[in-house]
Amino acid sequence: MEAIFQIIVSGLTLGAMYALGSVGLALTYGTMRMFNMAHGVFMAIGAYGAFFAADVLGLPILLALLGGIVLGGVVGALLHLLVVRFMLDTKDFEINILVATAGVGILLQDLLLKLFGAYPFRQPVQIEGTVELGGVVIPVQSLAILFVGFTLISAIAWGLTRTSFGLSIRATAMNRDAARLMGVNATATYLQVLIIAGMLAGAAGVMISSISTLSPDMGTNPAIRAFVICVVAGLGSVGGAGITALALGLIEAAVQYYIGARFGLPLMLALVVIVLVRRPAGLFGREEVVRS
Amino acid sequence: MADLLSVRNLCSGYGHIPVLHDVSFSLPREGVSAIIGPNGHGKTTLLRTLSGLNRSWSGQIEFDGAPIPQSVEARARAGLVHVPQGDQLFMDMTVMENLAMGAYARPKGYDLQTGFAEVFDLFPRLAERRQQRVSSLSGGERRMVGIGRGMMAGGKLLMIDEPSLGLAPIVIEQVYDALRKLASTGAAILVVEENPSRIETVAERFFLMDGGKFEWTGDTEALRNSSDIVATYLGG
Amino acid sequence: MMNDVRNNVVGGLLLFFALACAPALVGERYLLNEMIVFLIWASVAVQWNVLTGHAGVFSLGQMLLFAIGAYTVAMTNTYLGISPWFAMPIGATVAALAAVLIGLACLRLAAAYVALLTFAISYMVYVLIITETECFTTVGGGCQRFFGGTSGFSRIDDLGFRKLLRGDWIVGNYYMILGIFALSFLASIIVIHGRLGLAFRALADSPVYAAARGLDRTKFRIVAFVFSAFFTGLTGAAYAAHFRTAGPSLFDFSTLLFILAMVIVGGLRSTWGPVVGAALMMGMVEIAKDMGEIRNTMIGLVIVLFVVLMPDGIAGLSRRVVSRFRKTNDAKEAS
Amino acid sequence: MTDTNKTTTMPTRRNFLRTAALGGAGSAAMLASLNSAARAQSSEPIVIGAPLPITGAVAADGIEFQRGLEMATAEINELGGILGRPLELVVEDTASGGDDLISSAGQRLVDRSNASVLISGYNLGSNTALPEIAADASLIYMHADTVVRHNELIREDPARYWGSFQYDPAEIYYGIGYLDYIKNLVESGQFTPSNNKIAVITGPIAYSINIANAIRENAAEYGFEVSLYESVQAPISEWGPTLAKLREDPPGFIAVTHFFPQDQAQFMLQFMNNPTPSLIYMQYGASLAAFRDIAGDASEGVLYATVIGALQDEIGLGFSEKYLAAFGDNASVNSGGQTYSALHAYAIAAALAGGAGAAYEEEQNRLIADRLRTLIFRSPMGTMRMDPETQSAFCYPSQTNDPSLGMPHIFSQIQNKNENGYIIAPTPYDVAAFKTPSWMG
Repeated sequence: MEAIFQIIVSGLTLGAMYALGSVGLALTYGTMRMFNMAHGVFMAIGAYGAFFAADVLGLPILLALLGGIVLGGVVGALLHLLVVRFMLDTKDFEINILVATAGVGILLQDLLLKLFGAYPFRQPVQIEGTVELGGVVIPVQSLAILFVGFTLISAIAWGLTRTSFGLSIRATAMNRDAARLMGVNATATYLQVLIIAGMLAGAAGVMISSISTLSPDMGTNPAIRAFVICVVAGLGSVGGAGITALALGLIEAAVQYYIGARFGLPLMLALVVIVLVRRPAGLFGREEVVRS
Repeated sequence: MADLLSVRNLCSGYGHIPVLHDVSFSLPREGVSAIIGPNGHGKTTLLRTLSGLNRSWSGQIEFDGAPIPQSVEARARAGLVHVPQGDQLFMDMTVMENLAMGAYARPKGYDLQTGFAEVFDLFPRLAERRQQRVSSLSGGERRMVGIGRGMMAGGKLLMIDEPSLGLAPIVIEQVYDALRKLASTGAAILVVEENPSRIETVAERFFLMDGGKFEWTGDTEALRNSSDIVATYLGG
Repeated sequence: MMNDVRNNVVGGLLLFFALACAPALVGERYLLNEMIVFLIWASVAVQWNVLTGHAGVFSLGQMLLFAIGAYTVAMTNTYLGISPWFAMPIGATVAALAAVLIGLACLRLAAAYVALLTFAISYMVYVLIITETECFTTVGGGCQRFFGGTSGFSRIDDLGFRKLLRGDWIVGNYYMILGIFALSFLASIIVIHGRLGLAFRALADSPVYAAARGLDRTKFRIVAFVFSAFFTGLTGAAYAAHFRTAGPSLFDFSTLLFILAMVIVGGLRSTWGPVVGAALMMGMVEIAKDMGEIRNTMIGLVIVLFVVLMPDGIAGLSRRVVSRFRKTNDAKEAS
Repeated sequence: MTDTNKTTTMPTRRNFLRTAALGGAGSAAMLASLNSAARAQSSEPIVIGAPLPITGAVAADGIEFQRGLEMATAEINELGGILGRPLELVVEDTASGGDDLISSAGQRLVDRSNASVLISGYNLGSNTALPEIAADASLIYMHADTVVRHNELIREDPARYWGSFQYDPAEIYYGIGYLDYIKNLVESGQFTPSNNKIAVITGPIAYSINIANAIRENAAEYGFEVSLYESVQAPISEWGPTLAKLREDPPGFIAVTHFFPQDQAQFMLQFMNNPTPSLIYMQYGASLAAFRDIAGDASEGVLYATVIGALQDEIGLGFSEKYLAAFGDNASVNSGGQTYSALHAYAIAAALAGGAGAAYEEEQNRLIADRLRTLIFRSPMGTMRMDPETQSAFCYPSQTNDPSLGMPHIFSQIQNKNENGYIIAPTPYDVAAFKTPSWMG
C-alpha cells in the first residue's frame, strides 16, 4: 500500500515535470508547425536565470522563479524576432526551422557554458523540507513542482479556450489565412506563442534543475521526452500533452517499481510506437493525417 | 460622398504568372455588386488581392477614402471583410467560437450577443448547432457559418466568394435568401458568382470578368439586355 | 532526362577522380581521416536528400539505419568472426529490411508524424541499447553486453590494409570509403533523374493526378525509404569498418542534426546540394576548431545564418545566380 | 582544507617554487636537477596534446583535466621544462562523444599540433580509439579511463600498444576493494550492520556495471548476500520507486555504482526522508563538491572510494591548496589531480630518457615508455607504478601490500558537508576514523 502511494507521488512529480516541458513545445508546434530544437536549452536558460537571480543577486526564491520564467520568455521573443520571423513563409519551413533552432540551441548552450562553466550547481530556487502523507514522506519540492505545473498548465488551458487572445492563437493554428482575414496579426500571435512557450520552458527548467542540477545540457533529456510526449498526445494538442505527460509519469514510476528501473523509458517509447501506428494522429490529436 | 472602394490599374498573379491585368472599378457605399464570369479568369484572385492575401503587383486601391493598409489583418480591421472560397473555417472550433472570431477586430466593448442574435436570426439552423464543432457540420451549414462569421465583423464591405459553390440546389436557395435579407439592410456587399442567373435578382451592379479584365459592366437591366454578351463569355 | 543523368554522372566521375587523387596530394593522416568522415556524412546526406527532398519522406530515423549497418559489422565480427568485407553488404541488407518494417508501420502518415515516429523508434532502440546491463560474455573481467551497452563494440577486425600498406593503411580505407560514397551518389543520381524520380515529382506536384495515373504513394515512399536505407546502412557498415567501432554515440542527436544541416545548407531537392553542404559544414567545423574557445558558438551561428539567409541552400542560391546570369546574357544578346 | 585556503594569497615566486615542490613531490627536485645537468637541446616547445571532453555530458570533469594540465605545464616550465625545452599545452575537444570525435581530436593533435604525447583524464566512447592513434603514431598516450578494457588491450597485443598507459587501476578493483573494506569494517568491530544484505544499484555505463557485477559475483565469498540488483537509467532524478523496493527489504549495505553526482545527491535527499538502517557507499560522484552542494546535510555519512584521488597528507594537501587557490573553491581536486600527476610523471620519464620524442619517433618514445613502465612516481594521488603486463597502475591494497608501490584505493567518508570526505582507509593514508552515519544511530 505504501509502495503504491509512493509510486503515485513519484509518478505525479515526474509527470508534472514532463508536462511543463511538453506543453510549450506542443503549443509552438500546434500554432506554427515549428519544432523548437532549442526548447531544451531554453529550459537550461530559465534554470540558470533563476539560479543567477537567487544566488548572485540574492533575490527571494519566488522572485527568482519569476525571473527564470521571464528570461525564458525573453529568449523566446528573441528567437522569433531574430530567426523565426524571417523564415515563416519559406518553403520547407517545418524542416528548415528544425535545423535553424538546432543551430540556436548549439549557440546558446555554448554561451551558457562560457558564462557559468560546467560545474553542476545546486538550484537554490526550491523549498526544502518534507511532509508526511499516509505513511509516505513527500518532499515539499515535489508538491511545489506539482503545484507550479498544475497552475501554469491550467492557466494556459484556460487562456486558450476562454479568452479572445487564446481564441486568436487557436484560430491562427487552425487556419492562418482565415485568422488574418479576421484581423488577427499572425506574426504578433507567433511572437506571443514563442514568448509563452519560452516562459513555460523557463519554468520547466527551474523545476527540473531543482531536483537534479544545473548544467548547460540539462535540457537535452527532458526536451527529447517532451518531444515524444507531444507525439503521443497528438501534435499540437496542448491539453493532451499535459494529460499524456501525467499518465506517462505514472506509468514510468510503476514500471520502475514492478518491472525494473531501466525499463521505464523504453516501455514508454514502445507504447508511443504502438499508439502512433494504431492512432496516427495521437491520443488527442484530430485526424489531419494524409492517408493514401 | 466618395466611393467606398476604388481600384485603379490593379495587376496581380501567382508566382511569375500574371492573372489580373489593369483592373479598375469602384463600389458605392451601399448595395450588392456581383463579379461574374467563367472560372479560372481571376475573380477569386481579385478578392484575394483586395483583402491582401495576394500581393498586388501594381495599381492603387483606395478604401473608405484612404489608401488601403498593407497587411491582411489591417485591411480586415479597416472594415474590408472577405469571406473566402471554400469557407476556410476554424474546423476544431465550435460554431460560436467561429462566430466570435469573426468579431475579433471589433472594439473591446462590443457585445457578442448582438452579433450572435443577428446571425442566428438569418440562419436559425446555426442556433441549434451553436455548440457543435464546425467539422461536424454539413457543407451548407459550414457556408452559413462562413457568411455569419463575415457578418460578425460588422465591416464596411462584405466580400463573399462563390457562396453557392459545391452546394445542393435547395441549400443554394437558402443561402441566397439569406443574402437577399442581408442586402435589404443596405449593407455594401460584393459577391463573386460564376452563374449570373443566381445573382441576377440579388445584385444591382455587375462586373463581367474574363481573362483577368472586366469585359463588361452594367446594372441589372443592362445585364438582362446583354444576355448575348454574357452568353459569349459564359458559354450559355 | 537522359541528358540530365549523363551530365550528372559525368560531373560525379570528375568529382570521383579528383577525390581519388587526394591521397597523392594529402599526406597527412588527420586530413585524410577528416576526408573519410566527409565522404561518410556526404553519403548519408545524399541518401537523406533522396528520401526527404525528392520522395517527400521526412525521416529522423536515418541514424538508426546507419547504426544498423555499423552494428551488423561489429556484431558479426565480434561474435562470429565474419570479416568486415563480407559484413558490409549484410549490414546494408539488414538496414533495408528494417526499413521495410518501419516503412510499413509509418509511411502512410503525414510528414510531421513520419518524422516523429521514425525518431521515436530510433530513440527507443538507443535507450534499449544503453540501458542493457546483462553481460552476454565476460572478457578479461569486463562485461560485454549483447548489443554492447554504453561502450559498444571496438577492435573490430582491420580491413587488412594495415598488413598490406603498413603506415599508409588509411589510404586503403580512404579508397574503400570513396568507393562506397561513389556508389551511393551514383545511385542517387540515377534515382533522382530516372523514372523513380519522375514518379516522386508527379506525386509531389499533384497527388490526386498521380493517384489517378495509378501511382501508389505509400508504395513509392516505402521504395524510396528502403533504397536510401540500403545505402545509409552500407555507409554505416563502412564507418564501423573504418573506425573499427560501433557504439551508441551513433545515435547522438547532435550528429543527426549536423547531417540534416548538411542537407539543408546544401539545398534540399537538389542533386549536388548535400555533397556541397557536407563539404561546407566539415570545412566550417575545421576552421572553427582553430578558433578553440568559440568553436561551438561559431558553428551554431553559421547554421542559423545559412538557414535564415538561404532557405533553399547553396543549390538554390546557385540556381538563382545562374538564372540571373543567363537572363542578363539573354538581354545583352537581344539588344 | 578551508583553513589552509586562507593562507594562500598572491604567491611569491619563492613561495610558488616551494609549493611546486610540494605538489610535484620529490619529482620536482629530480626534474630540476636533470634539467640543470642538461644543456638545452633546443628551444622548440614540446607539445602536450590533450584530447579532453571540454563540452557535453562530462564537461565538468573535462575542464578540470585541462586545469590540471595547465597547472603542471606552468610548474614544469618554471623548472626548466624537459631538458630545457618548454612545454606547450594544446587541448582538443572530444565533446563527450563517440570514437569518431575522439579519434579525430587525437589525430588532429598528432598531425596538426605535432603533439609529443597524448594525455587525458578519461573520455567516453569505446576507450580504444586513442590507443590506436597512439600506436599508429608511435606515441605515448596516458589516460585514466579506469577500465579493464585497457588491460585486455595491452595483454592482447603488447607489441602494438607499447605506448598506452592507464595511470590508475582498472575499475574492477572497486568491487573487490569495497567488499574487502566492509568486511574489514564489520570484523574490526567498527560497524555492526543490521544484516549482511547488499543492495546494488548501477547505472548504464560500463564502468558502473563492471563494478556492480564485481560486487555481485564476489559478495558470497566475503560473506554477504546481494538482495537487490537494480539498473537505473541516467540521468535519474526520481528515486521513489527504487527506494520503495529498498524499504520493503532494508539491506545492511547499499552500494550505488551509478556515478553521476547530481543523481546520487537526489538519492540521498530522497533516502533521508525515510532512511533504512543501511550503510551507503557511492561510486565516484560523491567525491565531487557538487554532490555535497546539492545533497547538503543528506551528504553526511556517505562513503565513497576512488582509485585516483588526492590524498590528505602533506603532498596531497599541498597540491589541493594550490589547485583551489588557482581555480576557486568549486574546482575538483580529484579530477584535476589526475592529469596533473600524469604530466609530471611523463616529464620525469622523458627527462630520464633523454628528451621527449615527436610522433613517429618510435625509438625515443619507446625509451620513454620503458621509463614509464619502471617509474615509481609519488604523486599527490599516491604512488604511480605501472604493472608491466597491463600498463595500468598497481592498486594498493588489492594488488600490493606495500603502500609505496601502488595507487591507493582510498575510502572516504563525508563527515562535514562543507569539506571533502575524510580518508578513512587504507592505512597509512587514513586521516579520520569511520563514523556510523547519523541515520543509523
